[in-house]
Parts: sequence; C-alpha cells; structure tokens
Amino acid sequence: MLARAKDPLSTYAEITWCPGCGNFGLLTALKKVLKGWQEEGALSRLVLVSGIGCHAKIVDYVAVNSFYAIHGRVLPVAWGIKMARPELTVLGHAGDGDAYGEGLAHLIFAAKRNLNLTLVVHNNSVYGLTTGQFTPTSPKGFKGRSTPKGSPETPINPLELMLASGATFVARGYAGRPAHLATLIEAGLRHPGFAFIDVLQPCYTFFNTYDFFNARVKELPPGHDPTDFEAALRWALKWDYSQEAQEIPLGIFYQVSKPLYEDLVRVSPKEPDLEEHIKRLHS
Amino acid sequence: MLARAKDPLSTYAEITWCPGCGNFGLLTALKKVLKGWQEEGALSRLVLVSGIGCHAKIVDYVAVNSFYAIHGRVLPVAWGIKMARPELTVLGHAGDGDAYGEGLAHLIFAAKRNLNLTLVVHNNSVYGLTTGQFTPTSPKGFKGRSTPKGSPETPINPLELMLASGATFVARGYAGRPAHLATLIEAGLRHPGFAFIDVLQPCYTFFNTYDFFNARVKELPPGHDPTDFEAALRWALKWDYSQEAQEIPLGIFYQVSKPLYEDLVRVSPKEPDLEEHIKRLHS
Amino acid sequence: MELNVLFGGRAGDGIRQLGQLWARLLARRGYRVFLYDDYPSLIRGGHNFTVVRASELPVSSHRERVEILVALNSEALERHRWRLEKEGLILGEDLEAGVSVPWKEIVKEERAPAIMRNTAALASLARLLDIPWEELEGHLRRDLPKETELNLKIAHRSYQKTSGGVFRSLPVLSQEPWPTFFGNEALALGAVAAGLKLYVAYPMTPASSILHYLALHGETLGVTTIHPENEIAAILCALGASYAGWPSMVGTSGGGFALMVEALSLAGQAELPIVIIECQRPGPSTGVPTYTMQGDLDFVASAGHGEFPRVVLAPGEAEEAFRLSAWALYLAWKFQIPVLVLSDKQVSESLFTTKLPLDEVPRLEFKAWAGGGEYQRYALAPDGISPLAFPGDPQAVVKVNSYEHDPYGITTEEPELIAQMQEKRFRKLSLLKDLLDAPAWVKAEGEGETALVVWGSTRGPAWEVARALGWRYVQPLVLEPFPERALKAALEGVKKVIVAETNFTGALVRRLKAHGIQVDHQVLKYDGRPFSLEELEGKVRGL
Amino acid sequence: MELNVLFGGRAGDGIRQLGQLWARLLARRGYRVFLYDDYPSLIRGGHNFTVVRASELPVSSHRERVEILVALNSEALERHRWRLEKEGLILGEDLEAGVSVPWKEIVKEERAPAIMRNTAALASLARLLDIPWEELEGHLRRDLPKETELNLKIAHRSYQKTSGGVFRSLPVLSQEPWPTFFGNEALALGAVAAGLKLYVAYPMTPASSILHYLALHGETLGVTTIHPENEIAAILCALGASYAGWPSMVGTSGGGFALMVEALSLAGQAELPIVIIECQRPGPSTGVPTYTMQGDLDFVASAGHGEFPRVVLAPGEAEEAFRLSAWALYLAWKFQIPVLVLSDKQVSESLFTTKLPLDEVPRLEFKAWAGGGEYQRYALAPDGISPLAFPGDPQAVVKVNSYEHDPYGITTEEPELIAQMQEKRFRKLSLLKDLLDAPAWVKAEGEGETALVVWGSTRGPAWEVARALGWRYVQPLVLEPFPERALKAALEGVKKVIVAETNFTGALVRRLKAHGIQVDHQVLKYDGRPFSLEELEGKVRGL
Ligand SMILES: Cc1ncc(C[n+]2csc(CCOP(=O)(O)OP(=O)(O)O)c2C)c(N)n1
Ligand SMILES: Cc1ncc(C[n+]2csc(CCOP(=O)(O)OP(=O)(O)O)c2C)c(N)n1
Ligand code: SF4
Ligand code: SF4
Ligand SMILES: [Mg+2]
Ligand SMILES: [Mg+2]
Repeated sequence: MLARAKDPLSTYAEITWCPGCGNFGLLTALKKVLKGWQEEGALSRLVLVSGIGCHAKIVDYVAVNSFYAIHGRVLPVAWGIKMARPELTVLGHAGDGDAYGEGLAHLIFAAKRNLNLTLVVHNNSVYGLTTGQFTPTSPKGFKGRSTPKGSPETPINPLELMLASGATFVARGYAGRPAHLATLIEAGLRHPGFAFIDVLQPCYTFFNTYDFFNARVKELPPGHDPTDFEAALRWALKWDYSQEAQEIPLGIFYQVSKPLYEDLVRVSPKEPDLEEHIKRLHS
Repeated sequence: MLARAKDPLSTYAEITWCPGCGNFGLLTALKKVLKGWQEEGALSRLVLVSGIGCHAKIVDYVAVNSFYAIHGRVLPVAWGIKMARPELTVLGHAGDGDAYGEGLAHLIFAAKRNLNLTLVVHNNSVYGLTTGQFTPTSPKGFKGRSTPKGSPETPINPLELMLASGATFVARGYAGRPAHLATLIEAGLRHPGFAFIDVLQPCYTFFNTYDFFNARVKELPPGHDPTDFEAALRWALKWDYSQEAQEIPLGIFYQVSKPLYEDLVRVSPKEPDLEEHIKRLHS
Repeated sequence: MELNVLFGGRAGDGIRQLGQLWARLLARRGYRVFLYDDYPSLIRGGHNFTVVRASELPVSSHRERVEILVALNSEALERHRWRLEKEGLILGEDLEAGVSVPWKEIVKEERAPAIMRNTAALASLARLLDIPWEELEGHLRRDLPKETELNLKIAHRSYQKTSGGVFRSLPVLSQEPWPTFFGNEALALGAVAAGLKLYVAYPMTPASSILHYLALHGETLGVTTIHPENEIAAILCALGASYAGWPSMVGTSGGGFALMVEALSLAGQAELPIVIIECQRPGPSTGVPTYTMQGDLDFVASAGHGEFPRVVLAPGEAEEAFRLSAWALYLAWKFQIPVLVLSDKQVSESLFTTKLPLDEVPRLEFKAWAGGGEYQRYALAPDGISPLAFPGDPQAVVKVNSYEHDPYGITTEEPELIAQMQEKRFRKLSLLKDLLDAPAWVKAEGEGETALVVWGSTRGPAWEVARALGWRYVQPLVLEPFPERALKAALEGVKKVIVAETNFTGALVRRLKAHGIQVDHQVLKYDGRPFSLEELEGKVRGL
Repeated sequence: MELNVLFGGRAGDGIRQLGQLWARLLARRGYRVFLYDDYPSLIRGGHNFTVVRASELPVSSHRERVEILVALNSEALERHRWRLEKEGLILGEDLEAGVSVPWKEIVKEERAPAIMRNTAALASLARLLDIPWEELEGHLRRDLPKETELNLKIAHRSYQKTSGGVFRSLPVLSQEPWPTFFGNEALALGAVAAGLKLYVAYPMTPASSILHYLALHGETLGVTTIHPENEIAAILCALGASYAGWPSMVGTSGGGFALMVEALSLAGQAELPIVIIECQRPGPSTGVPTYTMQGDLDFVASAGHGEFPRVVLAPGEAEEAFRLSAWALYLAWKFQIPVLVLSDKQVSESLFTTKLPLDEVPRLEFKAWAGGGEYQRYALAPDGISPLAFPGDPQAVVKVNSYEHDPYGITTEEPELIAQMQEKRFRKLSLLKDLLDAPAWVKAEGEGETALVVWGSTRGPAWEVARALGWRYVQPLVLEPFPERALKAALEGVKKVIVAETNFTGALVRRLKAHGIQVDHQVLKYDGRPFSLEELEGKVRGL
C-alpha cells in the first residue's frame, strides 16, 4: 500500500530530513492544503513536481500524483503537464539551488509567460542535500563548503526578480508558520496564472536561521493592496536576503490577472485529416 | 594576412549581413572604439567574445582577439578569460536570443557577481540567423516563423531585469546612432564591474524597426543621475519593449561601483609546495 | 527521361522557392523529383544554389551535372558552368551566350520586390520547356497565395519575353502525380499520423522547419507547438506532457541535442515515452550549420549517463522519414522509452516526391492500466513494460521518479531493488531486439556479390549506384539496437562489402566490424557536402 | 596481518570521520589502509557504515567480513552482525554481548554535541587495540583542530571507561608510513602537480569533494576555485580560461556532465585544452546518487556532436587517480584536446594510503608559438598541433572559433577547408594512439593463462583476487583511444579472459570484443555496490 493506513495522505516512505528541518513545516502546510483537496474529492486532479534536493523529497512523502524530476527543472516539467492536461492543478516544489541557480531561466520565463502553475521554493539559502554550499540567496560572506572564506556574491532578491519578470502572483511564506503558509499555497493554487511563493525554510544542519527569522518575519499589513505594483516592489525591497533586516514581510505581495499562456497556445487534440491536408498543401 | 591592408582593424572576411542591417551601425561603433584602443597601443589587451547568430559574426570582421563561442554562452566564456587574465579587457557581443533566451541565467549571475566585463546585446527582438523566430524581447503578437499567429508572450524588459539583478552599469544604445553607441561601449569598457548595454538593432529582413526607433529614441536628459537607482528604474520602465511607446530613452541609466568578483575569488598562480602540503594535511 | 536544373543566385534571391516551384510543377506532371539545396549560413548575399532533378523513376539524390543552369547572377554562372552538360542550356540575364531575359527590368517596371525575379525566371524556364501558360498560371495560383496577381503579371511578361524556342519538351507523364515533401515535413507528418499531440523545439538548423511547419499547421493537425526558452526546457516540457498522457516530440540538431542529454537519461530512468529528432549537420560544435554530415551516430546511441534501452532510427528520404517518425512514436509508447530519429540536413531540407503510406504506419498504442487494485507505475512486469495510468485518474496515484525507485515510484537505495529495476528496464531490450532485428528493418535489394551498405541520407545516391552497378544494396533503418542478424542475413552470399557514409571516422563501418561483419572498403566524405550520384559512383566503381 | 573494522550508525553520527580518524591512525603506524564508505542520500538519519581495512600490504578494496564491528546504534548491529568473523569483537553502547562503553553519557556529561560520540568510540577502539593514550592524543590533536580540548576530554574518559582488556595488539610496522587520500583529493592533487590554475565545478555527488578540497586549499595550491550557477557555466568558464592560457579543469557526475556535452564539442572544434573529471554513480538520471557504478564509459567516450579526438582515462585507486589527472592535464595541453577522467564513487570517495609519485608525473607543456610572421591559431601543422599564443600577446591576434574555420580562425564553409581541418584535428589521434596504445597504459601483472580484466574502481578487489588465484591481472588505464595493441600484448598466452565491471551491459566487454579480443566470462554487478573482495573472488573462482 502506498498510503499509510492511519494517514492516507502520507506514503510509507521514511522521512529522512534532519530533525528540526524547516521542511517539516512545509510538509505540514502542504498536507493541510491536500486535506482540503481530498475533502473536495479533488486530490487526483493535483500533481506535484519536484526538483532534486532535500526539498524534493516531499513528493515521496505524500500519496499524490508526482513527477520527481531533476535538479533545476521543476518548471518546464510542470509546464508540459499543464499543456497536456489543463484541467490538472500543478504544484511545483523547488529548492533555492534548484529554482534560483540551475533553473533560474525557467523561473523568469514562467513568470513572463504567465503559465498557470504554482511554484513553492523551499528557500534555505543553502544546497542542503549536497552538504552545504552557498546558493543564489545565501548572504554575502556565507561560509559554505565551496566558499570556505565566505561567499563572494550578493544574494538575489527573488521577489524583486519575479516582479521584474512579470509574475502575476508573488508571495513569501515561512516554514515556521505552516498555517499561514498553507493559506498562501492554497491562494497560489487558485490563482489563475503563475503563482510564485518563496518560502523561508531554515536548514537546521547547514544554515539554521530560525532565530533570525522568528525575530523578524511579519505579515504584510491588511491594508496592503496586492494589485499595486509599486507597493509590492517597495515591500519586496524591505529585505535584500542579507543577514541584516529589521523586518521580513510575509504574505501576498502582488496579485493581478493576465491572459493565460495555455489559452493562447494550446491546440485541442483532434483526429487530423492527413489525406486532405496533403492534398491541400503538398500536391 | 588577417587584416585588410587598407583597414587594419578589419579582416579579410566578407561581411554577410543583409544590406540595411542594424549590425552595420554596431560595427561602426565598435570600430570607433577599437580605433581608440589601437591608438593607445592597447588593442592586444582587448578580447571579444560572441555567441552565435547574425550579431556574432562581428568578431570575424575585426582583427582583434576573439572567442567565437556558442549560442547563449558569451558570459561564462568571458568570465573565464577574465579570471585567467584580469589585465585583459573583455567585451562580449551577444544576441537577444543569446543573452535573454538560451543564456539568460548567465546574464543575471554576471550582474549579481559584478564580473568585470562589458556585454553588448545586439537586440533585434528576433532570431536573425535562424530566419525570424520571436525572442524574449519580441513584442506580444509578433509573427515569427515559430509563432505564425503571433507571439503569446509579453516581452521582458532587460534593463529592469538587470537593475533587479544588481548590475552596476546599465545602458541602452541604438544601432542607428553609432557615435553615441561608441561612447556607451567605451564607458562600459572603462567601468570597473559588469557593464550591460542593450542595443536596439533593427533587423532589416525580419523585423525592420528603423522607423519605429527613429521616431522615438531620445537620450536621457543631462540631469539624470546615474547613481540614483529609483530614477534609473523609472527611466527603464518608460518603455516595456512593446510596439507602443512615446519615447525610448538611450544612455547610461545606472552606474555605481561595487567590489569586483575577481578580487574576492582569484588566487594568484604560484608554484605550490606539494610535499609540504601533503605532509601537513595527509600524513 | 531525366532533367536536371540548377538554380543559382544570392541568398535572398528566393532560389530555394524557385526550385521548389519548379519541382512541384514537374511533380504535378507526373515526374518524380528531388531537390537539393546548398546555402551558406547567412540571410542575404553569399551564394545559394538548388538542384532539381526530375525523372520518370523515383529519385532521392542529385547529379553533379545538369542540363539547364538558371543563373540569377553572374557568380552562379561562374561557379556552376562546369556542371553544364554538352548541349546544355543557360538561362539568365545579360548573358553572353544562352537565353537572356530582362527579369530585373520586368520586376522593376511592375514595382515588385526584387525577389520576384524568381517568378520571372520560373516563367522563362517553363516557356523554354514548352509548358503552356495556362498550366503555369494554375501552378502559380496554387503555390503563391500571397501577391498572386503581381506574381502572375511578372510571370506572364517574362514568359512572353523569353525567346529562343523550345529547348526540350517535357511530356506529361501518365503515372499518378505524387505530392512533394521536404524531409522535415515528412518527419512531422509521420509523428502526426501516429498520434503526436505536442511538439516542443528551439530553433536550430536544419531542424527548425519542423517547428515552423507544425506551428503553422498545428491547428489543422491537432498538434500544440511550443518554442520555449532553450532546448533543456523543450525536452522537459515534452516529458511533462508525456507523463500526463500526451504523445510528445522534440527536434533539434547536435548542439541542441547535447543540451537534452540530461533529460534523455531521465526519460530512461522514469520510463517516459519521448521522440527526439536529431537533424545532423557538420560538427564539432557550431561547425558548418547549413551543410550536412552523418557524424552523430555514436553520440545519440550512447548519450546519457547510466544505462537504459533506447532506439535509434535513421531515415534516408521522405518516405522513410514519415514511416520512421511514426514508428518512433509507436515504439516510444509501446516500450515507454526514448526513441531517437537521426536525420541530417540532406534528408531534412531536401524535397522529395513520394506518396506517404498513410495507412501503413502504426498508430500509437500502449499498455494501459486496467484498474483494479492499487496502481504501481513501475510494476515489475514480466516483459518489463508496466501498465500506464495518468494523473487525473481517480483510481491511481501516478508517481514517476528520476531516482531509482520501487514499483510505486518511491525512491529506493536498496541493492536488490536497484538490480531488479535495471533488469526490468532491460527486459524491454530483448523485446526490442526481437522486433527490430528483422528483415523489415534492413532494406536489401539486388542479388550481387558486392554489397553497398549505407545508412541515412547516403541512401539517395547509393541506392541508384548499387542498381546501376548490379550490386546489392543494404541499408539498416534501425541503428540501435543494431540489427546484427538481419544485416548478416541481408549480406548472405556477399563477397565484398563497401560502406559509404558522410563522416570522418566511419560510424557504420565501426558498428559492422564490432558485430563481426567484415568491411572491405569504406568510402567517407566529410566536407559537409552529400555525395552526388556521379561522385559516389566514381568512388565505388572499381573497388 | 590484516584488520577489518566496520563502523556503523546513523547519518550525522560522524561515521565517516570516525573511520577516517581510525584509518589515519593506522596509516601512521605503517599500515596500508583502505576505507570504504556506504551512505544513503540524506544528511541525518538513515544508515551509514564505513569499513576500514588495514594490512601490511597495499590494499584498495574492502572485505565483506570484519574482525571488529563498532556500532553507534542498534541498527548497525542488526545489519552487520553477519559480517563478524568468528572470535570477532563488537563494540558499542548498551550491548548484550561485546564491549559496551557509555559514550552517550560521557558526551552528555561533557555537554558536548552528540556527534562527539564518534571520538569516544575511537578512543574505545584504540584502547581495545592497545594503542597508548599518548599516541591517540597526538593523533587527535593533529586531526581535530576544532574543539580539540573537548574532544580530548571525551576521548580520555571513554578510553578510561573501556574495559575488557586488549582484543588484539597492533604492532607499529617498520615500513614507512604513507599518507592518506580520498580518491578525489588525489585527483585534485594530480592536476595541481601538472600545473592546474583553475577549477570550476557545480556541486554534485560524488564529485563535490574535489570542489570542497580545492576551495579550501586553493590559496596554498595556487588554484582559483569557482562554484558557478550551473554546469554549463562551469565548463564554459573553464574554456574561457584555457583560451587565455590558464590550465583549467571541471568536475562533476554524469548528470552534470550531460550538461557539459555541448561545450565538450566546442573544445573539440576550437581545440581548447580542458580536463573533465566525471565521477560516476548509478544512473540513469538521478539514480542512486551516493552509490557507485561504472555505467558511463560509452557516454563519455562518444559524447558531443560531430567527431573529434579525445582521451578517456580511468583510475582505479588514489595513486592512479593522481597520475592520471596529471596526465590528463598534460595530454589536454600537449594535444589541445578535451581529456576525460572517469572516476566513480568508489574511487572518488574511498580513502587510500599511498605515496603520491610527485616527481613521476608530467608537468604541463605545450607547443608555444615562436613568434615571427603572422599568428595563425589553427595553422595546418603536419602533426595537427598548431602553436599556441594567448590574447594579450602584442604580436598575435588570437581567434578561436566554434564554427569550422580557416587557419586564422575565421569562419569557413568551403568544402576543401572543412575536410582539411577535420584531417588536421584527427592527425592528433594518430599521435595519441602511438603514445597511449603502449604497455605503460595497460597494467599487467602475473603470468597465468587465465586473465582477469577490469577497469577503474574494480581494480581494487580484482588485483587482489587475481594474485590470490595466480591469474594474470590486466587493467587498461586509458579507454579512449582504446589500447588494442597493448591489451593484446598483455593478454598474450592467455587462454581464458574474465572481465568484471560494475554495470549492466558490460562496457569493457563490448570494447574488447569490438577490438577482436575474445571474452570468455563476464561478471557484472549493478546494484550500486562495489565488489567486495570475497564477492568478486566467489564469482570468478571456478570460472
Ligand atoms: C545537474 C545536476 N547538478 C547537480 C546536482 C547535485 N545536486 C543535487 S541536489 C543539489 C542542491 C540542491 O539544493 P537546493 O535546490 O537548494 O535544495 P535543498 O537540498 O537545499 O533542499 C545539487 C546541486 C544534480 N542532481 N544535478
Ligand atoms: C544550442 C543551440 N541552439 C540553437 C542554435 C541555433 N541558433 C543559432 S543562432 C540562433 C538565434 C540567434 O538569435 P540571436 O541571439 O537573437 O541573434 P541574431 O541572429 O538575431 O543576431 C539560434 C537559435 C544554436 N546554434 N545552438
Ligand atoms: S540538510 Fe538542511 S534542508 Fe536538508 S534535511 Fe537537513 S536540515 Fe533539512
Ligand atoms: S537577418 Fe536581420 S540581423 Fe541578420 S543580417 Fe539580416 S538584417 Fe541583420
Ligand atoms: Mg536549498
Ligand atoms: Mg536577435
């Protein structure tokens, strides 16, 4: 049996994250979302796609359709699934190495195209599974195994990049607040278009940021208007992913509606009349 | 003889751009710059790197060191040259398909790292050499050979992306104004850090934008402060690379100084004492 | 009865279109034609030429020598004069000898774009070959839907102005006219015939025209066509679709394929059906992008980390292209494996007349999950083929995985399971060998004791040469798994084996030898050009 | 005299470090050691174990059975009890039988991190093997520069608390102690010895530790180390550096190498020297990332579009790793070609004792341009090797090109030049064959009529098995170009050829057969685990 008898959303796979890993919070949030879909009888319409890394193991742990892909390629796989079956809802789980390093180009294009997908980035600012190298969101000076003297690079701000790339849904969650995170994921799944959620995920073993985040994360004020691009950008610029910040905002920074890529590109399958086509074009 | 007797900056290679191609303007600008370097006796310290496409042919046409690379990979090649020989000045020539499509990730990382390179993008909003498909900067609705019903994608704004990625020099030129363009390239080469120059380059054959640009391009006002990030962003957002615009600003939008990647990472070559190293570490 | 015409001019003169119009005209008169197109990697300028060979019998190669040379500039004349047969005809403008027609003038006077000189040239040619104006008009109306009237006006004036009498009469043949296809069109249509739903490709010569064709006709053909940000996205998008139940295909050339290799291995591990069309051009690297070479066989046959079964098919002309791309999709889904179709510029961008065997190609089928019990994507089936279900099925949880996995698709690191899964996947190879190491997959004709063995595009000239010399002609359509038995059977009684291919190291020769088949002579060509008929014959005759 | 100890526990228990400390301790006593590390792909939890084999004679393989089992948890005990030799010793906590020491308690009382149980375990083991405290203290001071005092405190308490007397005495051997190296460290140092200046790599098991090692010691070794955004950037950055005159290297595993293939072909066309280390792991795709397999030989040997000469070297232990990576850099520069070093997890992540032959490896040299006249990067040299100049040279304009090009490096599409350049590049292959198809590149030992032929990591157990059975031992160090002559010479007089490798399809077997060498038996293992000594012996004995 794939699913555990006592917890049918879970599989028999043993969870192999380090004790204390932020991914547990993410799993809690995901399961909360899945539960809702299950209750609505819609679980089989959901597909998860993951990269490779600690984050990616999440798909082994839930008894839901999944494509455990390769490092950096969550988005093109998700895109293909969606092109074939637009009635499915596709949720990607990527790491920060995955989404902002190896696979960065796909991320910008997913936003540019407004693909109808949701992407959750387990952003621990470290390559967890390969034992602690710096990633595109590691703070400058981060001492990882490939940068023993400290990272020479300034981190990117994924929210800023996503806003600059035309994303229609830009949010930030925190693995330490699974209930809030679940609402973000749910909102992302219901958003028609590309929903991007950067999730601050402490890596207990290689970059333990619990204290740093606990002291700083704060939900966006209720008055924030997510359709206001400039406000969204201002909020996004509040924190530059360095190790210094007064306040790190969480929530939906930006959400607007734009035409969907799939509606513009997808051709409905049909039985072509090849004979006719050849007569018309090639004879 | 590689160089033409009458024009020693040029090679014997026959120029195979279409008559009217914007690349001629770019070549004029480049030659102007090269001439200056030649007069200073510094030409041999210059290295050009190109991708593949119409733009890339430029390296065949000038009698200067060059690495005619592969599609999308101008920047990592340029990076490697610079790591090995920081005393060389490296100028990349990329296409828009090259820099914003196949090689987008490298561009963002070059900016993030502040590599000490200059990149000129021959942005004709089309894949010229492969006969006219849409690129990441083609306007929505562009009818190319891969999008006969019109491109389904919104163009990216490369300047906005570069600003969001931490670039320290962001400029825009126009192939129709080679003299101005030459000043931008020269400024880019002298900028210590990553200098990005998007050059509007009409493709006479597949996307003739001369009239469109001639009517709209305008140099930034002299009062523009290139160290003002917000002002730079505001100017960058004036035009979204669509086919509608009142005014398309040209010039240096942004220029600031940040530490150079190479200074943080490069180890000077030396003769290692392996015996000692092994004794210390492995015995 | 045969007629060879060379059209030459600058890029941008519309040489290929001119050749194509001529080829289609002849095809409609019942001729079998072959069009070879030679052009450098640039958009305007440089020198292009197109050779159209027409014959009563099927042809898929070009001759070096021609009866007519149509020169759109003087360079064409200079470069190709040596090709002209005695008594041949030169057609052009301002010629010293030959038939001159003032096309430029006509076009100018009609204020038409310069490229319409090609219509004018066509009309002159038609006139010289005694094609009635009404017939030509009919062709042009069909083939030039844009600016038709202007084109007709130019054609008509040029037709009238062409003097010199009839060079030769080209009788309308009584045999059924065959349609014309570029190789890439046939590759596209084969996959469509088998059930293609999604094509994803990043432009790259000489594969781009598959993308252009499907983008243009996708609505009619029921195929969604995507041009993504790069080749990596292309194949992963296609694999996502395949997981979700849509037969998908990607196409590229060697450099783009190189970027797909990581995902090829993913298809191997996750057992996702996928068809990859690789249109070769001379390498290494950017190489000579608009020319031809058969230099990627070893590469595609062993690309990808780790070991997994795959199929490599190699068509030599349009009908084979159609058949093999249909088979590729069929095999990919039947066996849940990646299937590679290895074409090259010479097959992909040449024009052929052929009747595509629409009813003879397989339609996609697969082992569908019958329901009942719990779904296991990687059930350890005795034949290695696990039943397929797709996400969205309320009865099944469908998990695919790039890690080694258990039958449910959950990651495993257990030694026994690792070995079992590897064995499961390779059980498919035995089935594949049974299917593909069979006479149907090795073309063999003739009975001689000398055999000319080729693969892919070298088929065109080789088939004719073998016939002409009374030799046996042998051509494997599948290269991986290598059809050793079928080849040995095809070569039974042969005393001398000659292999011809357009590469430097002899990829087919190496394979034959590795499988214990002796090769007496190898004829290699690696200057980016295909063998012409005369050239190949010259090189093998007397061996 | 031999001693085999297995250390087992959870990931995060510091098992590998424990094994390494133990191995180094024994190495300093004059023992030759080999450390095999078995761990799943996770950071905490799961089950890890490390086997340390020590002997008076050089060893590079592990035994299945051990004399001592050090269990850091009960799972280790359960899983590995079967390995224990009769009269073997179990060391752990809360054991029913064996020697129990309350490590957890000690660590807790010292308020030390839990992982320091490994120091405690080491101390107990030392005590049982009669290692004086002072000696242990010396080792710990050297090998644990961080938190040394705390570690010593724990070690000392544990040492004291270990009762049960001496299990066995381990004499200090009179032979010279050899240093210890992980395979990846030897690969790194070999390249450094030959003149490496730049290493660029994206992390990927089992290659990552080359990156970590060079990043940490680059300052000392004179090597700039870069971790870029992906593997594509890695190799192109390295090629840029190589163009500018810096010897560069990249390292990765199969999936990362797949992403480098396009640039490999660029190196082939542009004739840029580059060394690529590919550390294999079980595929296809993500596969089983922390285990081992020899499954990528065909892939690396023919990766890349188009045809170009390359070299593939495959070391089987640390000394070979050192030698071959030095040779790789040498060959890359001497011939201006890409050279691949094919390692695997078993070579890369095992620990060996060896004296690296610092003075026996070649130092990089190349044919430098002598100046005078105009520089041509691709001068049509008789030996195919054009003299090198670098950008910055005031006398030379240095143009490299991914297109086919003329001697100056300017793009060409001319058929004659295309052919000439292809011939020029392949002239290097003849030189390479002369150099590499030679006895020095095929290890051969023993005189038997039965030969055990292996490559890469299977060397470890195979060499010992062959010795034990009185067989001939044969191992090609170079796989491409395949040293056919040298292998045939090494196999002269052999009546029975047995090949062992850790893959499914028998890559070496296939190569031997393709080169006319008969193989009588193939022994394949493809469960992700290397052969242990006993396993290999059991499988080949009696064949
Ligand atoms: C092409 C490729 N390169 C490298 C790797 C090795 N690799 C596996 S996971 C990983 C890093 C993952 O980091 P991240 O995406 O941040 O995930 P995390 O483990 O932190 O959740 C890498 C580099 C790989 N699997 N594939
Ligand atoms: C990996 C790879 N994919 C595709 C190609 C084919 N290709 C050559 S040039 C080009 C497009 C170039 O467009 P752009 O960079 O905008 O240059 P332009 O020709 O417009 O100057 C492409 C797709 C290639 N050479 N390599
Ligand atoms: S290494 Fe970090 S991210 Fe990975 S499981 Fe452990 S704590 Fe979590
Ligand atoms: S196709 Fe366009 S970009 Fe290329 S040479 Fe012609 S005009 Fe210039
Ligand atoms: Mg991470
Ligand atoms: Mg362009």
